[in-house]
Amino acid sequence: ADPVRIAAVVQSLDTEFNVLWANAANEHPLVKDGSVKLTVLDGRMDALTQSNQFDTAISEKYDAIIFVPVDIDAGNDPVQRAKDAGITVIGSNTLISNTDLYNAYIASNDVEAGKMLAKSVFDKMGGKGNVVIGEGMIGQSAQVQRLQGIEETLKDYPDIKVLEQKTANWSRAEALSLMENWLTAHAGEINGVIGENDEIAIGALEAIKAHGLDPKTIPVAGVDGVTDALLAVKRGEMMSTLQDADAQAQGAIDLALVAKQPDYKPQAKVWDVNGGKLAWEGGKSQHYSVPWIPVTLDNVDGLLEMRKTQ
Amino acid sequence: MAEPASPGEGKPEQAHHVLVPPASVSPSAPEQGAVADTDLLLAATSISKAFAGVPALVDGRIRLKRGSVHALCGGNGAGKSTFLNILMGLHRADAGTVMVKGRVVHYASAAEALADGIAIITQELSPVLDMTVAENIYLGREPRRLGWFADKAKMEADAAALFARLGFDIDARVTMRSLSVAKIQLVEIAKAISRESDILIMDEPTSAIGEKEAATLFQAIRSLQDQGVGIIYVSHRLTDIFSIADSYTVFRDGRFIEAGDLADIDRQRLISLIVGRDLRDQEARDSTSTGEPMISVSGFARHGQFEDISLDLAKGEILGLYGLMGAGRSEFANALYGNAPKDAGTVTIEGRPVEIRSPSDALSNGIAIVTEDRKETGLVLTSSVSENVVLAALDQFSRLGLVDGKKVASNVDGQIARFRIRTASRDLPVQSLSGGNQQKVVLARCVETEPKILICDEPTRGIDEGAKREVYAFLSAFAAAGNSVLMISSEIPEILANADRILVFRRGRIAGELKGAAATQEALVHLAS
Amino acid sequence: MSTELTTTAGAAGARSQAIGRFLSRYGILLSFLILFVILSFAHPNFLSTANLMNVLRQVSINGILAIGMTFVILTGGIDLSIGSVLALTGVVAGSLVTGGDPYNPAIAFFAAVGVGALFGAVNGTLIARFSVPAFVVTLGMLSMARGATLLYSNGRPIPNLSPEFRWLGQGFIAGIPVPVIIFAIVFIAAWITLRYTVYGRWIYAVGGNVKSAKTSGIPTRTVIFSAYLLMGALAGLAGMILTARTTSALPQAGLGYELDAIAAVVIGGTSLTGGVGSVVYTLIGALIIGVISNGLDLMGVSSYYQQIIKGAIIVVAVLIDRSRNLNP
Amino acid sequence: MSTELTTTAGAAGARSQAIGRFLSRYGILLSFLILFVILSFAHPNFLSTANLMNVLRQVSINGILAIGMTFVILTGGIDLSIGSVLALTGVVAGSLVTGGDPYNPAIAFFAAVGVGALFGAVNGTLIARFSVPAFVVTLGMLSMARGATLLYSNGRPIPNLSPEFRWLGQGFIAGIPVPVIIFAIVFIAAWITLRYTVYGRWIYAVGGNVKSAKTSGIPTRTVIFSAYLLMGALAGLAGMILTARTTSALPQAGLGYELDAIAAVVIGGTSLTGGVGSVVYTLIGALIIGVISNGLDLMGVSSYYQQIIKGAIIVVAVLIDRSRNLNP
Ligand SMILES: Nc1ncnc2c1ncn2[C@@H]1O[C@H](COP(=O)(O)OP(=O)(O)OP(=O)(O)O)[C@@H](O)[C@H]1O
Ligand SMILES: Nc1ncnc2c1ncn2[C@@H]1O[C@H](COP(=O)(O)OP(=O)(O)OP(=O)(O)O)[C@@H](O)[C@H]1O
Ligand SMILES: [Mg+2]
Ligand SMILES: [Mg+2]
Repeated sequence: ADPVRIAAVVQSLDTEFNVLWANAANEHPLVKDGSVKLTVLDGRMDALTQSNQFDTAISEKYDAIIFVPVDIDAGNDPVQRAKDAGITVIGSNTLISNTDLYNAYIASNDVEAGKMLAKSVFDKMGGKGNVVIGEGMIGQSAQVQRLQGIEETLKDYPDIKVLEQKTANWSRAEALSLMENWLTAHAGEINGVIGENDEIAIGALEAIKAHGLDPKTIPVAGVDGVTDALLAVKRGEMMSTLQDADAQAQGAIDLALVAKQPDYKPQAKVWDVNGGKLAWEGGKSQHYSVPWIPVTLDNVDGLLEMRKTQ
Repeated sequence: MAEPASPGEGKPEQAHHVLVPPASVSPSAPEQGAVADTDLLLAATSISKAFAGVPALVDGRIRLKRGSVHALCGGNGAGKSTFLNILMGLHRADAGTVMVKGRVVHYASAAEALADGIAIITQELSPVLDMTVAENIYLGREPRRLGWFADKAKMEADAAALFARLGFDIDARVTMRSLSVAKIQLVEIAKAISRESDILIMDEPTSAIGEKEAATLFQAIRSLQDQGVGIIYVSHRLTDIFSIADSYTVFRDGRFIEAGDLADIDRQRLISLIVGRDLRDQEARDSTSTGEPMISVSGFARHGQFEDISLDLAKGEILGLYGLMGAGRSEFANALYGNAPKDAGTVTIEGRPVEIRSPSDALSNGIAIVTEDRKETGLVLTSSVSENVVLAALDQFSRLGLVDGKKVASNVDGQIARFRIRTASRDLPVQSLSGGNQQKVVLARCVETEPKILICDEPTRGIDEGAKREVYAFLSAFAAAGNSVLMISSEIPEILANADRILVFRRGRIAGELKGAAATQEALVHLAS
Repeated sequence: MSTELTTTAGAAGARSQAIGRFLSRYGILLSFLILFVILSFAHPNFLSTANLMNVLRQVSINGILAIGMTFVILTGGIDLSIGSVLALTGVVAGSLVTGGDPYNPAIAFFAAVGVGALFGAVNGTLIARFSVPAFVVTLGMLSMARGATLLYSNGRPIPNLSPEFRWLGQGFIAGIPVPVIIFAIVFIAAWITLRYTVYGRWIYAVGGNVKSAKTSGIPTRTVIFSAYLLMGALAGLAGMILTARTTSALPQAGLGYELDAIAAVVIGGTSLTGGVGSVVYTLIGALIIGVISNGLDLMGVSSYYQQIIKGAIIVVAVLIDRSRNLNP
Repeated sequence: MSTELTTTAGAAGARSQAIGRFLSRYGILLSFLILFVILSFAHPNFLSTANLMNVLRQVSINGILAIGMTFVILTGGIDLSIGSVLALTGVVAGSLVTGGDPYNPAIAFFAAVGVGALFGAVNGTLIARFSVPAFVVTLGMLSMARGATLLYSNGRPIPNLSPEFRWLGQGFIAGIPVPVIIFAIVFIAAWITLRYTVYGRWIYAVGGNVKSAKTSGIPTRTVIFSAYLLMGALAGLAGMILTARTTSALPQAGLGYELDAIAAVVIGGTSLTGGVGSVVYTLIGALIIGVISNGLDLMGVSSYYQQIIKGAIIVVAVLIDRSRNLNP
């Protein structure tokens, strides 16, 4: 039989997480053995580009589309179009506001990430003091939802004061300058740093070091578990939460395939049927939530090993 | 305002008896400022203008009558163009009053001047190169269809008719870019005339064209004159002035000096008014040619421009190239210099064959050129006078790639003095100099390269009588020192007076050679056409 | 004899000139056709109506921006602010059409175009009246308009836009996508304006030589101002379409769109110094850019190679066009 | 009476002229000083040595790029590819210094500058030799170099850079950050080159009027080529410093840096048409940009307002500078 054709419309292959996601997808056994033909389309962080790529994928009559939307609302309409064209659409990683349009979606809840992120920093600060927040690109679902999580957590920590809160556009270099300036503006007043992703957290971390401060005295945390973050955790300089790219990518492919052939047997390690933590439920359910993996000194070496192969 | 104008430089006592208070010269002077009579088209009094603090014009005046051709004379940098640009609303005067047809005006833009029936041919030709000739002529007043649309067909038809009437041989449908400087100037002339204005300002309209075209221009001017148009005519060719103008005004160093009727003044005195000192008639130079060959060119050709040009130039010789406009002299000169490609031809300098593919080849072989179009290929307008003067000779002014500022400064000052370049400072950008002074900068640049062979394409274009003498003197001294000059000129008197020998170009070929007594105006014109 | 020579020579000259003229006029079209043919062989569906409609729809937004940019660049200027202005007009229009009445398209249209024109007017005033370099003014505006967008939208997308409004981005008329129709109208209007109207002549004149334009009595400042005004209005139009296509108004929309628009103009052969060019070439430039992305996506070329190939094609396309200049 | 008028008017004229002359020479410096004074009042720590060092360190990368860009723009060109080239040189250099030997800084230096110069040479060749417009060539290169970067690094940061190497970005010499020292050296060298060397004169001449430059025997093509070569090399240098600062080589580094570099040059008053300008003004331009962000961050202005204010300041700064042109 000729291979199942799947198009993956991702946010941007300039960002490490998307790259890990794409690599993981290409590592899926059926993709490797050629029975699935996967095409990864780079959304260049532009909702319109993704919309265009959907049109292309639709006119190309792909069997299924896996979607990592740039924008939470702008994602709905392309999915609707694909659905109307009778194409299976599986969501992954980030969400669209109307998830009912998906045949199924597998993601890690960014609100939850925001909460874990904030909590880890606040607890390390002993529940009181001043934090600064480096934000992602304003308006993107990860930024919106992680911030929501952070704000909800803040309610439980009345003694935590937010000194500064500004976008670093997911960029390490921007976060670096931003943090340098904050450290001057609030010399000795900053007790904790929240980065909405690891890049921002690492930029802040470098600024702290460049300022001759001991990172261990100022808790810094980020999300995603990119390589530099894992290394920093290992050095005990920051905290991070790993977002399981393998699970989200390969899981999404499994869901796309099971939608075609109900008797399909999933391949991703994350499924309980393969000894993972996530319940497969025969591929019947519509929403799968991949658990976040807090990076700790115990698991960091293992993760770094794994990273080498990704 | 009847005070005697200041003598400026030159020996005062001699200057004083030369200068006559304007009132006694121009009969209508006493009424200046008062409500003017009906046939007084334009009256400007005590106009002044400074650029970035440097005065360009201190006291500019003019009184233009209906149906008169009024020559505005003055040396390079006297303030003529500045004055005219003010009349046209292209510059704003710092002070003074302009009265047009009895009404005091303060033009904020050329549009207002045009509306009042004033048109100008600016000294610096500035066409829209990528538009067609017709579009350029009707720029800003395009014939319209349905109110909005430009009527291209009518434009081209009208332009063609206009050229036919003026006797200019130009295709109205080609782009300006494809025209020679000369033709561009003709288009500017036609454009101004076609506006059918009451006041027509011509700032050196013949600087780029040959005698033949000048003649046609003069016919046009006369007929305009008969229609009662008042014309302000600026030129450094005094012959032209005496043949076309009826009254004159002289500026010097930005000041009004004198006005009057040309009938009451002779060439000698006009010159001394312009330059502020007496100039003896230039004595005819006797050939300094040594006979031993400097450069010989054979079989030069660039198809469509010129064909098998061969000539020998001896040491100490000044060889003139005469031809009608478009004869191909400039193209030949540029090809010889390596500035334009050639299809055939060989060069030997002092007996040894040389290959000149680029200007740097030419320079290293001791050839320098004063190009025809100083703005396009001569100067770096945005750079300073001193940078322009030494640009081609930087290697002489540098050690280990570092420019020796002192050496440059002293040399440049020398050149400024030698050619009487009028500029507030050697560090001013060249574009702030008057047209003639810009031309002098080009000459100075060539001298700095210490060439053996100097090609000058219209070298005295737009420079004043005084400076012309300096240039001629320089050229003959340069030749006398055993160097050679190839002098392209469309001014017959100039070429007759300065060339030892004259080659005449006709349609891209050498039509003949004239020297000594055989070289006369008639002979030149006959051979050229 | 002499005549012979001249004629033959003339002929030779004429021929090479003719080739030069052809290339100079159709060079970029040639490049486009070559590209088009290659792609249609490279992928079966490339020529399918569905896909060609996709391409046109995808091109329409950059196309509209590029047409405005052509006017600006013809006057010798540049506008870097269009990406941000587009986003701003998008959120403003979006915020007005979350309700559901049938007049929405009209409301959105006037809001978007109006806001765009307003910002264009500010650019135009600073550039034409206060002679601040266009690059600086519009770079500043790029930053200001983006800030205003985020402020206005609180940095959140505006969802739930009315279906009537979304029709502007997603609807069809006689099987042709609405954005394509709007694009076509803008293109034709611009083409007529530049080619046949007096205003068009003035745009070229101002860009070709502002001095002689002044001397000829053309209101140069007004002309320059008008170009930025028009650009702003068209950015608004594009913002409206984009919002209608993405079905929610995105504050971060239009990032870097200015470069694509300028690229379309320059690839078309309009010189950044002004005075030469045409919207026809701009259209071809925009099509080249659009076709490249579409074709490479169709063939599923990996995005890294895509960027390399895209860059190379752009350079080569123009290289073919410019090859007439090769001799010194 | 008329004389009165004259004199008064004349005086007024002269005065305004004088002011004009002053502004034309020191206008942008004035703007900078005003800004500087305001900020030092606005926030106590602004003038602290620590913060001034911050500013300089933050400016150094854009400053180095802007100096290269000054050369390019003086010749009448432009280079949009520097952001991508910077990223590429970063990952290449980074990939070579993951080990730990003391020669790392040297290796990285030669790798980064070499790769940068190589890409600059490609730009220069296409522009100078094949006369493809600089905008198109470098836009294409922007895309190609980015693709190459992502390809080379698989789109992922290269971690574990040696401490010796990171010293280039994070170290100090006599209390002055290494990047600032490198920047200072580059600046002085560029200043001397443009002001006192023959080559400098050539750059200005080529940008002012390429035909006249040619007539004067200047190897115009070589000069133009060299400007892009230099720009590439400096982009490499900046890439090396940035990588050393961010502690791992980031493939997505340098996005949009070209605009900041061009902005610094243009704010300084160098005209995009070439021939006029100076690295001193460029330095001021870069400082203005740097000081704005730093100051607004210090004052804790929110992202949204910060973008609006930043844009406004840039425009106003140049407006003050250009106010001499106000009269027609
Ligand atoms: N834009 C300018 N900036 C500075 N100085 C200027 C400017 N234009 C003219 N000048 C100065 O004003 C003086 C008069 O210039 P103008 O062009 O009026 O002389 P001119 O009489 O036309 O000379 P020419 O016969 O050579 O054309 C000159 O010294 C010139 O340097
Ligand atoms: N820049 C140009 N582009 C195209 N053709 C030109 C150009 N310059 C001159 N020509 C044409 O080349 C021929 C020679 O012109 P050229 O100016 O060299 O004549 P000339 O002998 O120098 O006369 P003059 O110098 O008085 O104009 C003419 O047909 C002219 O139209
Ligand atoms: Mg003059
Ligand atoms: Mg000539």
